[in-house]
Amino acid sequence: MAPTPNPDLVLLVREPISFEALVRHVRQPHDGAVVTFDGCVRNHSLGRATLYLEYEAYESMALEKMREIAASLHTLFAIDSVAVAHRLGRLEIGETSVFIAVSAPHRKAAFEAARHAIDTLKKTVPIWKKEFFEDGAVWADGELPPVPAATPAPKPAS
Amino acid sequence: MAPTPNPDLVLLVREPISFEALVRHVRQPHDGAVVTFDGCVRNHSLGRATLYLEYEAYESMALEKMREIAASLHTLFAIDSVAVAHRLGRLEIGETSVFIAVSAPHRKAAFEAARHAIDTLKKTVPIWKKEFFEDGAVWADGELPPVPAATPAPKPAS
Amino acid sequence: MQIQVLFFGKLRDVYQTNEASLELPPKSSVEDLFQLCAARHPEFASYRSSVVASRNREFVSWNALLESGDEVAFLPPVSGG
Amino acid sequence: MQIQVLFFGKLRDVYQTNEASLELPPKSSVEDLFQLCAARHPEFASYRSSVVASRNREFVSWNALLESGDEVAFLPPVSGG
Repeated sequence: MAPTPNPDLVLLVREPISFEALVRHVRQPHDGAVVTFDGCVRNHSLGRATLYLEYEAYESMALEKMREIAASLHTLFAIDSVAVAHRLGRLEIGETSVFIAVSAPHRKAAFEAARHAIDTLKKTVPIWKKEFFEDGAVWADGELPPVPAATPAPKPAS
Repeated sequence: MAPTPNPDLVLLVREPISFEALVRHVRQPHDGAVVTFDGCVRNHSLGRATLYLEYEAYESMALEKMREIAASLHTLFAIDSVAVAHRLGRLEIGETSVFIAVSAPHRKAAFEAARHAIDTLKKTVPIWKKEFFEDGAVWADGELPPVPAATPAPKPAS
Repeated sequence: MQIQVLFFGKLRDVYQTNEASLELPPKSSVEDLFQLCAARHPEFASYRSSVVASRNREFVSWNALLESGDEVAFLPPVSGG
Repeated sequence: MQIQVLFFGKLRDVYQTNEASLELPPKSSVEDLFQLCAARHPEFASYRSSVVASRNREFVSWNALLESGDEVAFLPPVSGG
């Protein structure tokens, strides 16, 4: 009855993502809803047949940004806990590149938080996808993360 | 490349729902997103500690209504396929009462369709939940399904 | 004509059975069937405004006319999910 | 002062390395660092409007000033998910 939220789980992995472990992590007895998002490698991109993908990340910063997203979900939505895993390295068609699980007492918050998490991840987490086709490879078009308009100067060294 | 949608899967079950089977059912190589909704039995209801639940259904009609919801998702959203399972009988705290999986080429449709599916299921599918507490049991408050304003008379028997 | 009636949830508790086969005059409506049930189990009448009806597994209005062999159910507010 | 610079995605292909340690005068900005990179690999300059920068793993504006030991990365449009 006294909900103790699970700590959020944020991972970058090089093996297939274990959905079950992430769902188990977020699911607690006071939850009424778990929403998951599973982003999979499609067999085509802009009309060309994809052979496979490679993901790379600025790993330390990506983990920080993913943790920030998880933390922001708690302030924006009445959720219980969050698990987010992104895979790196080579991925075959149909494999999961990103998996997000959100638990909440009620479904509305779980849906909205999961949607917000993937939308924000795609805009702000430094991860890059290279698409391999029959006739070559390209870095996927992406989104330029928003950047502060002006940054205060650091304190002068004393 | 030529997406052949899987037939939708609609189930009423009396054993624990197999998430993996439902997700496998909807996931195809041309999909970029799978969103799932997992409705779980909470350990409390309106401030009282719940011991367990029992679900019953007007089974033949519930299956028809669930199939109608799945079909409507294809006309409303750009999705690939849908799997919906609802459990009946006695459920313990933490068990899944309903599981919905929706696959789509893009995430927006998958999220919107999954949300629409559970919202519509809760309003229109003839299933009832009985909540068991320390001091008794009650049929849960629910929603009265919308009903046609007037029904044309049946053809007279010839 | 013979109508198959099904009771669910709270209404099953009130009617004390899952189903019944009831005899009604031709051109009877869903409303007529409900009133027949209420005549047999007076407590049933108090649920008139808090239930809906289905005829052959489709939601129908109270003025819907019945045909022999129809399967009608009285459905309290649903609480699946 | 010494700045650690990291290159990712397309920019790594252009700069032909993952990382470099570059020497800059005190009070240099992120912009100054970018121009130093562009001086070494002229093709780099053409990415100025299509990348963002981070300093110590936080996104920063081009006028942000650097301190010795900072870790700066030039990041092309992200495409995770």
